[in-house]
Amino acid sequence: MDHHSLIEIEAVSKHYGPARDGVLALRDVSLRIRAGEFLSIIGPSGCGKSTLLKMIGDLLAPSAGRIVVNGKTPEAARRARECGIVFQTPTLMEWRSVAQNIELPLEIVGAPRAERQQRANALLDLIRLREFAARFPGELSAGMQMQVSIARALAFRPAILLMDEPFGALDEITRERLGRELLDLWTKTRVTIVFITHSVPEAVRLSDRVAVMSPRPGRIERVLAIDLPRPRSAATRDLPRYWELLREVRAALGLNEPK
Amino acid sequence: MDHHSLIEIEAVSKHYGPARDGVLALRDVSLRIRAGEFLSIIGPSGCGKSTLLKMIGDLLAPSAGRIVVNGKTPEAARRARECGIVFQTPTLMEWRSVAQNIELPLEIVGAPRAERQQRANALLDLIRLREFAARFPGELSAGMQMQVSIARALAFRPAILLMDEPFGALDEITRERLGRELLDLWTKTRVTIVFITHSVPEAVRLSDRVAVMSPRPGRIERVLAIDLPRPRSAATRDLPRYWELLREVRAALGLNEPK
Amino acid sequence: MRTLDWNSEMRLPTFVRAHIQYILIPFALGLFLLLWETIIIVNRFPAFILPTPREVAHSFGANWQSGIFPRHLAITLFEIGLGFSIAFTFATSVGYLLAKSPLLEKIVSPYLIATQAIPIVAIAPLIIIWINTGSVQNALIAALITFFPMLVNTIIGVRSVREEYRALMRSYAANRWQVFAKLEVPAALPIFLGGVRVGITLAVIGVIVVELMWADRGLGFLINFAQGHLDTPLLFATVAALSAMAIGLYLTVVFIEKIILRWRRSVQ
Amino acid sequence: MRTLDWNSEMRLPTFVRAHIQYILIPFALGLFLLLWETIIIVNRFPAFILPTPREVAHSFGANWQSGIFPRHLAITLFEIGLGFSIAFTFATSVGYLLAKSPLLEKIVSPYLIATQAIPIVAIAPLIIIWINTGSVQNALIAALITFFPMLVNTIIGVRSVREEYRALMRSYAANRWQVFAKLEVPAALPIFLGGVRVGITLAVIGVIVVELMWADRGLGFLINFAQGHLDTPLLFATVAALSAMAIGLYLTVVFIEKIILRWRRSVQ
Amino acid sequence: AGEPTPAPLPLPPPPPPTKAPVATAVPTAAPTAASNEINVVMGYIPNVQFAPWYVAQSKGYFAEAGLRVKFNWGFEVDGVKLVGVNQADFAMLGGDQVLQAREKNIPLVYVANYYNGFPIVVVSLKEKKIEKAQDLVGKKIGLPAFWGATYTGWRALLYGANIKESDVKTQDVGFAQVAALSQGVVDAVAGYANNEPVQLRLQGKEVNVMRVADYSRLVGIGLVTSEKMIAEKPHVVRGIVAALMRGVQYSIDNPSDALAITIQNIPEAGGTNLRTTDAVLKATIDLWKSPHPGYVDPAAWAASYKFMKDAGFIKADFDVTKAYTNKFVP
Ligand SMILES: Nc1ncnc2c1ncn2[C@@H]1O[C@H](COP(=O)(O)OP(=O)(O)OP(=O)(O)O)[C@@H](O)[C@H]1O
Ligand SMILES: Nc1ncnc2c1ncn2[C@@H]1O[C@H](COP(=O)(O)OP(=O)(O)OP(=O)(O)O)[C@@H](O)[C@H]1O
Ligand SMILES: [Mg+2]
Ligand SMILES: [Mg+2]
Repeated sequence: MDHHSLIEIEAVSKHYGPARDGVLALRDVSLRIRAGEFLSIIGPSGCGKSTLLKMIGDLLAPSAGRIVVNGKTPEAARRARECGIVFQTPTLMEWRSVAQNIELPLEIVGAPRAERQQRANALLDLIRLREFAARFPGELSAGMQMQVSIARALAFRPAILLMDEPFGALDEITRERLGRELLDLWTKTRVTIVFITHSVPEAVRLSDRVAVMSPRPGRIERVLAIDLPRPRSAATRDLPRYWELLREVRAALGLNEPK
Repeated sequence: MDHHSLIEIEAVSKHYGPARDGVLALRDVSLRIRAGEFLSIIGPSGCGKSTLLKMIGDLLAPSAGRIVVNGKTPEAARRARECGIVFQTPTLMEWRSVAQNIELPLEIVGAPRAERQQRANALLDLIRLREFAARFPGELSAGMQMQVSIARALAFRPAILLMDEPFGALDEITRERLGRELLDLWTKTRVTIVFITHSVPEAVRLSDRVAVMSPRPGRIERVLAIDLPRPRSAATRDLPRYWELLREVRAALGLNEPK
Repeated sequence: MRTLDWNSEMRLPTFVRAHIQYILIPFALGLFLLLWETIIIVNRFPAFILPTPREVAHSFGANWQSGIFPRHLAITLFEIGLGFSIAFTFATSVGYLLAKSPLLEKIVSPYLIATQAIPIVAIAPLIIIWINTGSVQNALIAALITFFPMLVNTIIGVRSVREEYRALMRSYAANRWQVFAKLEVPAALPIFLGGVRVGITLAVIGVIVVELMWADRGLGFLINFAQGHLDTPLLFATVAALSAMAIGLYLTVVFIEKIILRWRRSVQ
Repeated sequence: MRTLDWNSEMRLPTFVRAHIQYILIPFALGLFLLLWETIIIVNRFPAFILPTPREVAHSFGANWQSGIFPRHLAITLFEIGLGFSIAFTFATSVGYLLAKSPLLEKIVSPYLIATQAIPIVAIAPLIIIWINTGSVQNALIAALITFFPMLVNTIIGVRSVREEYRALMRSYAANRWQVFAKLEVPAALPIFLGGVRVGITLAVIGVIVVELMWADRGLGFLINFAQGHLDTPLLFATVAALSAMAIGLYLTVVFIEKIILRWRRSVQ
Repeated sequence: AGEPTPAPLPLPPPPPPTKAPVATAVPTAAPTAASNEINVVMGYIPNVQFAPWYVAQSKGYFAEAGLRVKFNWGFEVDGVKLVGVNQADFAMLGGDQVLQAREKNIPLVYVANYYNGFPIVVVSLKEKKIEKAQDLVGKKIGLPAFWGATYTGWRALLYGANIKESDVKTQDVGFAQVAALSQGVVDAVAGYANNEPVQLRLQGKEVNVMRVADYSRLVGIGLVTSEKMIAEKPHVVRGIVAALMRGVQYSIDNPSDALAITIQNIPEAGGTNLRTTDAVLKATIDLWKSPHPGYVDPAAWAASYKFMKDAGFIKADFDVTKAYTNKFVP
């Protein structure tokens, strides 16, 4: 066994609902994610990406197969608070202000009030929504809500970040800025990131490896190593290898043209 | 006055909440949308795109300014069922099956059952989710839900389609396929489409014009005519003009590099 | 999401867990009867204070066979059914109006609440003079107490309908009836049915209270009569019948709820 | 979204619309009093059947000044407060447990429903023998009827918490208390408070019913006394006081609701 | 349902008019529709103590007088009000109720006596040795309410025996008098002569019974109507009083027949309750027995009035003689 793999997914299947009538979402998926790795998952809608992420985070149990997170069962890992999750929908508590939503995980960890506020402010600055600190989620646009939910996941400095299409609802500028911030954070803290996205360039730009999934019932079709030099910057896009990888990922996805 | 403009937005502002404490979402926005036009709106998160769309659809009232839809007030236009709306979130009724959700607008229009079912099946084929017809929205992935909500908006053949980031949650293949289907539909029926997106290539590929908005409080920064030949196809991307326009839109958005 | 329920009662095999109620419910019933017997033995209560379950069962059997029980039961059931129907109709229609118009709610609700606070005993002569007595009247008065929880839950249910759904219906220019039938009813149902659970239970006690007051028929009368004759076994048999009725009606509502809210299960 | 409310009562200027209740509520009250007087005039009811509002007000004034009213009112208020508190505590704690465990609900709910169907009159002897009579006991018995709507709405409220929120809390490995305090309480509040509205109203009538039965103090006693002495104006004054109390308590709940659920307004 | 075989057992009896939740009769029928139907508010639930009514009904005594009588069950006080506004024609009420009504200008008139003497008693277990009124001092007495006939009777007892209210502890025990007494919650309870003592005896308890009638001349329960009725339809009053008195006499003379007729009307009173019904009937017969059935001595009315006044039940002065008449008594 690879001693560096932090997350091990072995022959995992997931079947929703009753045996006869349900949906087979994932079939026999195996994947190892190394400690400190930035792994992107990309695949068609409904192929089981979110399902896989939830199973790593112990929010769903596999129907078959085994998942190990940092040497523990997903449940033990969850209880040890190894994973921070960004859900595909913002999932903000509508009765809490924006700042309070960001503070929520810190409250649960038991961080002192001063630290919570300071951290929330720092994160609000990061997503440039400081002036919305006291507003309720219902007063934000969809993209703003998603950013708050990203900030919330960052609040609590987990060892593993599971991010389900975090930038899907964002415009390109914000998307790139937050991507840079994420890389920055990753470089500094060597957090392990599992990142679901529909954007091939984004996957290539950010990741160490890209896992490409097949349509439902999902399987891992290919895992591509992104051997672009770090740190990545705007200049990365000038490398021919970048374009090559883009094309490779697109090909793996079954997309015809390079762009 | 331009006699061909179907939707006229004149000096519209929108202020949410109390005068003192609220949010100014839109300031002094003017825009004319011609009959049969495919207009994309692009702009940073929180700039008021959804707000503008809702005002056209008479789901919100402007704080100042005037909107005319097909010669009527937005309210009259709504009552005449001129607009079909795809909301930014799927907004499927969780107690209705997928097929029933698609049939909802037809039920309200009073279409006979047979027609409803036939239309729902056709649309389910379009989004390739026929096998999910009898399932409930909670059993779909986020992207699948969004596709159902697009199908629902198409069910009832309105004169104007207001689409708020309909493809945001979709993978590239589905996105392109549905984009092609949409253009197809548009070509055949000459429906007027107002299309919000965060994807510059998508906006350029699909539209007659692209309206670029500034950050909140939103204004229309520039309106670019996309003078690419129709019908558009994969080959459109080979035209230098396509890349030029891409660059122009990106510049208008304040994005530095062309790719 | 099955595994989300980390309060799932026990770590038992699925089969046992799925059927455990069939063991535990009779067990709880047995425990209850045992407790009852124990109380009698410890306190040395004579039958006219607290009869044994066996005495109660015997009285029930005897009065059932003599036809006394079925007759009164039928009357009370009829009154409950009628009272509940009246209350249901009123609660849903008025509740809907009030949910839609906060102004109307402000104006009307004090009067509705007042009806809840007036003991019927206090206005009995007026009731008798105006509407007379009889089964229909009993039902009407029972409806007075029955409607309120349904009214409140109708209001809360209708107000809980998500704004996005309303926007959707509005974009279709759905008329009021369509908004009501296709959106508000299904969306408000889970909350509304909670009101029905309470309402159906209050209908039982409401009818009994009225029957206790002036009826010469029905289980309320029978309670009164048994009390007057210190026939405590009959009293308890009647109370047991009442309880069984209330439980039965409640479970019926829960059952209907299960059917109507099927979609909820499939989501989780 | 203000304009979404296309049932907004009238197309009046905003100022008038915002303050129209201050015109309409006294108007409705006036109408009510007028109706009352008319009924008396038309039916020629003597005061011992239905006194005029003026006679009632006079009786109220006289008994207030003599100190009779304040004394009984204070006792009843105390009993209502105590009864409601007991019911609240029980309903929230047991309701929460039952919400979390459908199995427990299946086992326990028949017994809880049975308590709702038993007329207190029927078990009065047991109550007197076991727990005696007195303010605390009255409150306890009133709590029996008060708790049920709160219990049901607690269950429905807790069960209505969206699964995504639970997943979120679970991902933080939040403990039970945190899930309860930070998620379930705020999420269930809108529904739960509906139960409180009904509960507080039932607490009033519950206490009165018990006081009518055997108390020598409180507004229930006063009703009984007035009835025994054919003092119908006093009877109606007491009923009016009761109604006012119920309305006041209800509006207090609504007010608290408004404060707690502030976030709802800001969204719409 | 109920076969009328009078069992020759020692029997348990049922109770008479008390207060709230149990209660009295109430009339139905709009006065117009009921022009030839006579509504009587019975003041309690259906019970063997109304045997004379059932007898008069089934033996056709009412019909002979050209009357159709409808019994209404509900609250006693409501009977006062309903007859007071002519919504009901007659009610069964105690003399105390009539006096209280007259004070409020409710024009009721007591036209025939039904229970000779006030039917309230104070019952205690024999071992408590409470035999005369003075023995009550310092004891705790359970009352069903602090108003109504039982309370009035209780006060009349204290008044007649010259005992201060404050010398005796009282507790409102609602309808649970028998239970409260037998379980020792109180030392004695006030109740109806044909109810609580009968039931306690049926439960095998030995009891002492202290009759209010021995200490006071309060007027017992009787038939009451309105002044309007007397003025407009005296023949109806006369007819109903006569028929009722025949019923009373028949019940006294043929108790087993009366029992059978009652059970025909109230099947519940038979079956498991037959013993009780029979014992109550026997105790009630004692209350019916009178040297001059239906008649009340004006002196008793004067004494009642004086007591009610002294005890504070009534405050205003009025003419007692208007509260009753013996002219319809056969
Ligand atoms: N209900 C509301 N109450 C108060 N403020 C609101 C409300 N809805 C939107 N806003 C504010 O209006 C502004 C514009 O919101 P809108 O949803 O139109 O943005 P958008 O352009 O659609 O953004 P996105 O791309 O993130 O969807 C935002 O700043 C938001 O905070
Ligand atoms: N709660 C559920 N009950 C039943 N089936 C479900 C449920 N959740 C997901 N599924 C099914 O499982 C499959 C995978 O869903 P999942 O949400 O993991 O897809 P995804 O890859 O995240 O898609 P998307 O890109 O659209 O978010 C889908 O076919 C869906 O229909
Ligand atoms: Mg997903
Ligand atoms: Mg938007």
